[in-house]
Amino acid sequence: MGLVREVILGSWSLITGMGVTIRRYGRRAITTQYPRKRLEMSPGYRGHIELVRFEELGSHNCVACGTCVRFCPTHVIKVQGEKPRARAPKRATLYFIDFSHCSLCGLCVANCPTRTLKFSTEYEMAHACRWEGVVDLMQRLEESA
Amino acid sequence: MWQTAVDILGPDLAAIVAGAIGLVALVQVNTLFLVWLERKVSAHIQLRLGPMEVGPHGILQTLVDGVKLLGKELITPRHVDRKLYVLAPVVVFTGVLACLVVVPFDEELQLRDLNVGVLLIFAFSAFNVLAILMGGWSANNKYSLLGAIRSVAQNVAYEIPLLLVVLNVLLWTNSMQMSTIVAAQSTLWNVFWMPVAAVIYLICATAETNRAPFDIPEAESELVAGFHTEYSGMRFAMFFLAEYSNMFIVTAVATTLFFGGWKSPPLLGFLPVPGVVWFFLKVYALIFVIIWVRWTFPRLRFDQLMNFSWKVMIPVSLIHLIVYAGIIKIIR
Amino acid sequence: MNAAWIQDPNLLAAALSAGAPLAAFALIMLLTRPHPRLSAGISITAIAVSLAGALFLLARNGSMTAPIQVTGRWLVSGEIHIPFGFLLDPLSLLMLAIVATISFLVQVYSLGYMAGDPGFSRYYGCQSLFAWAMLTLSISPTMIQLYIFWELVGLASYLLIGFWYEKFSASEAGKKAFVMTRLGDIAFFLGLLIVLLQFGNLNILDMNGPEVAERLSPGLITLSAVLIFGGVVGKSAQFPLLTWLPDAMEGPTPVSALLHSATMVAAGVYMFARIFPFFSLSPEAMSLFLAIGTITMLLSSTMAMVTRDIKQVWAYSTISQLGFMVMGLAAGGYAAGVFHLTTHAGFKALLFLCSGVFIHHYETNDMFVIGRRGGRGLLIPMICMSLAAAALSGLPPLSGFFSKEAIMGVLADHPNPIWLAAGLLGAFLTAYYTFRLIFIILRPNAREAAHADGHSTHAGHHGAGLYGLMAAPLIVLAAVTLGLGFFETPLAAFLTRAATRAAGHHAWLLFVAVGLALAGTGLAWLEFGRRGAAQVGFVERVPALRALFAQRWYLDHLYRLLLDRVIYGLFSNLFTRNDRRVIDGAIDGLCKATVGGGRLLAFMQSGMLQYNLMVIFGVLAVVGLGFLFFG
Amino acid sequence: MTPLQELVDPGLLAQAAFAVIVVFTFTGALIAVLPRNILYNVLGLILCLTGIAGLFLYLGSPFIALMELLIYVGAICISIVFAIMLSRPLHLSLPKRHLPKVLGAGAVALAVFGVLAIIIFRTPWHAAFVRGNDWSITSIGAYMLTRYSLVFEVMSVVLLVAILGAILITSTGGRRAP
Amino acid sequence: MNSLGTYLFIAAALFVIGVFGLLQRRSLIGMLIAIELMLNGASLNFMAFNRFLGPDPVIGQVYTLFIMGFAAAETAIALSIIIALFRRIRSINIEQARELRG
Amino acid sequence: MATPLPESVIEQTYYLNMGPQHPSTHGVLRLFLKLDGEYIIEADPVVGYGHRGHEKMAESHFYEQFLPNTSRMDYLSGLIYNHGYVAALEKMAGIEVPPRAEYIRVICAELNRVCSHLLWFGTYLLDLGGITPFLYAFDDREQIMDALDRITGSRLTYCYCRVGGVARDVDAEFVRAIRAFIERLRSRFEDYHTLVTKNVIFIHRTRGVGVIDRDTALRFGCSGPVLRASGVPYDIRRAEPYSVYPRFEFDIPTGTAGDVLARYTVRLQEMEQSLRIVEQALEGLPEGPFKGRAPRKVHPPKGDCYFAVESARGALGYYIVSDGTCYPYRLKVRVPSFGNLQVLTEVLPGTLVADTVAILGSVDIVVPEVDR
Repeated sequence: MGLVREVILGSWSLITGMGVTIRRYGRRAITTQYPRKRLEMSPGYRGHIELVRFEELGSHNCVACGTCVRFCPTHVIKVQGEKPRARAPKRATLYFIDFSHCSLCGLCVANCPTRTLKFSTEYEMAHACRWEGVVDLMQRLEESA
Repeated sequence: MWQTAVDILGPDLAAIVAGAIGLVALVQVNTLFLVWLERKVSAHIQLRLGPMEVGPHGILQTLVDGVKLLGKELITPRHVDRKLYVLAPVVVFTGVLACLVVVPFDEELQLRDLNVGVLLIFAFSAFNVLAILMGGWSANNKYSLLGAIRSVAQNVAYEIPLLLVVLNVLLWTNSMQMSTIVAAQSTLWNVFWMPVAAVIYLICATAETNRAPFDIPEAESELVAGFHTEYSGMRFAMFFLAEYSNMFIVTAVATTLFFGGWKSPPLLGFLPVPGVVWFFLKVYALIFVIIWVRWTFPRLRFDQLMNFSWKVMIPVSLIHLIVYAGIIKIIR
Repeated sequence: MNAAWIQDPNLLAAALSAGAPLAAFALIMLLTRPHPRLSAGISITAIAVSLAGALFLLARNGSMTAPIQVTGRWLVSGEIHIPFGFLLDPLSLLMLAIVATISFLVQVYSLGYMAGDPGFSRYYGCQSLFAWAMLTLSISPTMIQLYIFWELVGLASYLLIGFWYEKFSASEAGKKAFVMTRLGDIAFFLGLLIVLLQFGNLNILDMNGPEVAERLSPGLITLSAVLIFGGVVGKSAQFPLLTWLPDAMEGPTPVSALLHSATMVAAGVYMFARIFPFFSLSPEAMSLFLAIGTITMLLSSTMAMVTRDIKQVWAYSTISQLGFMVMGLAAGGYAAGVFHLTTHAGFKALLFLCSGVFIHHYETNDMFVIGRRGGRGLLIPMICMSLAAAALSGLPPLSGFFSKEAIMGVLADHPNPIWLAAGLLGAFLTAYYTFRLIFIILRPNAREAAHADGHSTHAGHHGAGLYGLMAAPLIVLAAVTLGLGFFETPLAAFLTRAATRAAGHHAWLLFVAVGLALAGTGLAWLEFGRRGAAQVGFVERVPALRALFAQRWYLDHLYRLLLDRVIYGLFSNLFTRNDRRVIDGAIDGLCKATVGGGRLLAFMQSGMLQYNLMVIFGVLAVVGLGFLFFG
Repeated sequence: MTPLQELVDPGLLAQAAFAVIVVFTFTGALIAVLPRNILYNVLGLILCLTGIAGLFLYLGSPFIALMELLIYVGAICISIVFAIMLSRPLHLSLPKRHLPKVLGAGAVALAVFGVLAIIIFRTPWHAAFVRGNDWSITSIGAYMLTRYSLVFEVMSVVLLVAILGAILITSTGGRRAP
Repeated sequence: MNSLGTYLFIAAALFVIGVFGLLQRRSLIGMLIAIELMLNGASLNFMAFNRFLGPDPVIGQVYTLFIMGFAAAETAIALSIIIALFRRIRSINIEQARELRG
Repeated sequence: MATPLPESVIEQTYYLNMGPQHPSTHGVLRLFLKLDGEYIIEADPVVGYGHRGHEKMAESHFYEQFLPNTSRMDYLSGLIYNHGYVAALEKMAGIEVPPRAEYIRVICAELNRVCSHLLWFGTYLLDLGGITPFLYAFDDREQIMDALDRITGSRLTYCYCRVGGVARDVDAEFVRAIRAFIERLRSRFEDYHTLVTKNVIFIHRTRGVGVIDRDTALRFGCSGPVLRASGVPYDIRRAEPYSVYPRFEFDIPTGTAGDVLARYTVRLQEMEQSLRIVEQALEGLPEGPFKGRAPRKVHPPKGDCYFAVESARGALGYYIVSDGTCYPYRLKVRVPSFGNLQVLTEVLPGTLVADTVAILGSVDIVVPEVDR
């Protein structure tokens, strides 16, 4: 008796389960056909870091203080700066980041004294070679101009 | 009068050769289509799109995959039993081809209409089991062996209820000839007459073809890939072909035995549609159900699978057989 | 298959009453094993259906003139057609009714007795199997069908006797019953084969018909009758295969009641009655049967005089009553034998069921203990048991009296007076041991009662409900015991279809028999019932006799001996003798020859199967060649 | 109809197929007996049985041929393979050959074959005077249920007993797992 | 091809190969396989006689079916005996199974 | 004459390496199984294939720099790991956290828990052979990920918490998205129950399988859903309340059977409870700063500190020893999966290979967390 009841109840549960799946059958797909359609990244998205262009300066405001270099847990940032003139504040001339090691913690952005670092929304960073992950922020800044 | 081999081989040699070529082609094309169907159906059930790139809606995707498999290196692991390892994918194919010989696609479209057609299909299904055993054993891999053993136990267990329910149909139509069985269903399909048998048949057929939720022999979460873990390239593709062809065969048999074969559905007889279309429509509808089931349920455990066969399917099909035999006896 | 049979109420009732227990058995075993109450319900419903069918048939065909036989084809092998079906004649109808009644009562009774047993469902399943086998046996139209169900009865009884299979003695007893009855069955089967081969037909009606004597020579009839009677010997526990029955007491008491009254053992006598005309064709065989019945009766009566086990007493009494029935039948008293079978079924079931209440209550089989613990306090069983005991002893006006008198009458008609004497002695002994038991329970020895442990308050803990369940069948059976005796004449008329029982009434016999029974009772009272009686029987005062009786005349030892000496000893004997001679140092050469022979044998028996096979095939080839060229 | 048909005589083709089948049968039989690896033996047996099924086809009974496949290949051989695989040591321990034994067996087998061959040659075979013509499965079924019903039932019982016996013999009494 | 003798020879050869295997193999399963070969030789004989000589073409087929049935029973029992024996003597070598030897 | 086989061959047991690369070991875990047929006689989990030395790494980084590591130990509930770590630091250095920050942390942690359980639900069904629920669960999970992506900027390995607050404030859009998600998920549970929980195959696969009784669970130091499924209502959020959890009403679901089904049920109910918490937190989300006053580098006083939070897998504890500098002297992480994994040696013997997968999946191991 118990067995018969179990078989009937079990079959019913299977049929309802199949009902659930077949109801999904006609619905719109939730996946995106990626290369055909592209995604819009959210404003908070963390790509690699990027230098902020300040309108008033017309350029970045990195003073090559090295805070970001010190705070970086994985030591991926290289900054070099020089004084354009004597007694003038130092300005960064080279800013590299090895994105292949970056853990996107955001400590550099959070601790930047001049707030000249931000996250990019770049998300297509596939490389064939690990050195291609090295991003030259200065160059990107110039290109974006 | 006794049939000689000449009768069976037939005088129309050319027709045989053409038929054989046709069957091989059918197996290939059918598998390509079924794989595509499976991927598409599963994708839609899972709110995805599935293959979309090669051809319209990815219909050529499996063809491309096949070409890739053809081009792959045939890896033979070091400690395998080479002879059996190489032979297994061939053996798995013989059964498939033999079974297709008697499938009636249309009134005239049948390679051989043996008077023991149903028997032939079940006789040759043994080769499938055999190939799985050979493949699993020769690979010298514990997962493969476990998969093979499971597969055999499962096939043996589910063949019994399968045969028992098929006996119902044979009793009812009084023949083992596929065409006669179809002809007997011109007014009423057998499925209306014995729905329980049809359901049991489909369940057992799913188990026989190692499909989910009975895909114990190749349960990927337990046994990696079961008996064909060590196979790659075209050899793997042969197993793959055989699996999908087996699916086609069991559904084709189901169509013939229960769903009226190439006959049009009741009330739709006026449509000028050739029988072969109806046949394939029915087969693919059944396959759709099997695919749908696969993508809905979790897998059974091995002992539960066996229990289900021995404690539920076999008694039920036995009782069914006895009851129907009684009914048939009374009716006649 | 035509549907006509459905419309015949006779056949429908027969099919229902025989088939219902089978359906119950299947249902219980397949589906309802986890639900004991449901199983019991199914089983009892089924047997109630059988009972209703049997009574209906009895009522409908009470005045039948010709037997009704319906058969279907079952097996056809060459020339031999083996049908199955129903044969309804007075004897089978009576048997059907008896079996259904007793089974029904026992099953109701078991509701109480077996309550709470872990194997409750299994028990009822086996009961149903048993009922089915026995009912179908009763209405078998052919000896083959009878034989098949005969064996099924054996199987079911094996299952039931060994029901408590965890108990070693129970499973042993089951095996013993099975094996010993099988010995008889071999003979039975051989006998059937002889008839089948010579006569070509095993239909009961044909076997009882006149052609048998025409087609079979008298010697062959005697041989086959004796062989077939082997089955009776086994099944009905006749001498020399009688020791299994007391051991079979290991089963639950309701089972014993069922086995002893209406079914298993009665099957033997029933079979005797079934082809009584066939047996009657051979006077030699009949006298042999008479002797066997007599020996059985006396032997088992003596055994019953010394045992302390309440159930064993009834077991021995069953054997002796069966012997009595066989005597009656063998002396030509067809109606008397069957009548005794009927009445015996009633009062023996009653006896067992009553003892069952005691055993269930006091959880012991020892009559002395039961007496000491206040067995007489259980009023209904005590009264019923006394009644049944009186019936067993043949005291008027109970049913046993009438049936015994009928058999005595038949014996008295026999030319040889020794059988009558033996019968009377048996009646005396029966009364003696029966009342020995009654008195032991009724009047516990004061001296021994002093030792009574405080278990007398033990009673009543099983609850009144169960007791009521068990008591109800007792009362029904008691009524039967009281009343059945007065139906002797109509029953005999029904059985023999004519008032053939005209032969002399021996009035003196009535008084002698009753007197002897009373004497036995009196002796029992003297030794057991009297105030201050020592409760030691006269037999027990003679140690040798006591041992002889208690050891069942050393029958079991005899079997053991036979087994050891004849079967095991057959091969080893030769070597044993050789050894003795070697020890004597008399014949050295023989010793060497023996050792050498042994070596040779050992070489042959190397276990190297393939070399043996090689030799076989080689010899085959050589012989084949020989035939080809020289043959 | 077709040029191909004119090229090949169907009778010849059937004969060629017969030869192939016989070769298959004997190859299978030899593989079943000669190699030491038991699994190969079983597979050889399967090959041989398939060949025999083909011979049955030539003998006019497709039904028996398919039953041969169904029962022998599908049940018997698979169960043997299964037994070999399940209990590992059955194929791990391969007893070495024993030359005298092989020679003795060969001699005996040859002798038996010689005798059989001579018998086959020397016996004049006479066909039955009246020969039936009914090859249908229906009549096989009818015979099984009438004339040979007893054998049929006995066989059923034997099968049942064999299954029960096999279970009894091999059961280790309870579950193996701790 | 279409003569009784051919089939009888094939059957005899199969039988003899079976005999050879039965006598020569030391492994029990090997012997079982050889026995199957012998049985098949026998059933081939039945079928051949049935085809060429027998009065009723059904009887031989029925017999062949019976042989198959009994072969199935035999295999089941034989395999279980082999496994039981293996548990006992720790080997499938038939020559180890001889406790009778003095 | 062939000699009898040695005992090792006769014994029908054999060894099977499940993993380190196997479809259902969820990472590089290796199970060393001794099998008899398909029955497991002994099971020995071998860990360490993914060892990266997080704890040692901490000693060479200053406190803040260790933040990204935390979410990489348990990549499925990284926010809870973040939370635990900064809470430990705050406790040690005595830093105040504004209430809005605490609320945001709790919201994120609970969403992360739901996210983790959803992933577990999907992959667990995958282990049992059901593929479709996996995709459905991922569909739901995607909503959480999108919402979290909006405020944290990452989808898996978050680094969102900061000492004294969080890295970024939440906006109205986030609140709206989460509210919508809660509604959506609640309606989706219906389907999950129909598709999975009530499915007869699923029930047969899980009921009575892999029973961890109460004593065993306690003895092996299990925590989280594994412990609660064995009938111990122990949850850090209630037992040692932290953050703003005491302000919320929620139940601690427990099971009694201790089997796989109980663990499944507990996790599903936990998701519903988490949704309740998030709902309440969104109701009471206070205005104010999302980051309090905190030094740029934390200098905890000399001493040590242990702080535990309830991760999706159980009790997660940080033990920090400080020598007064801005580098930890020693950092020890007590991870829940390790304790949960050990039970396998006790539970697996006697089950089938198929059950191994079911049991292993049911304790929800994250192997990098075990290996660290």
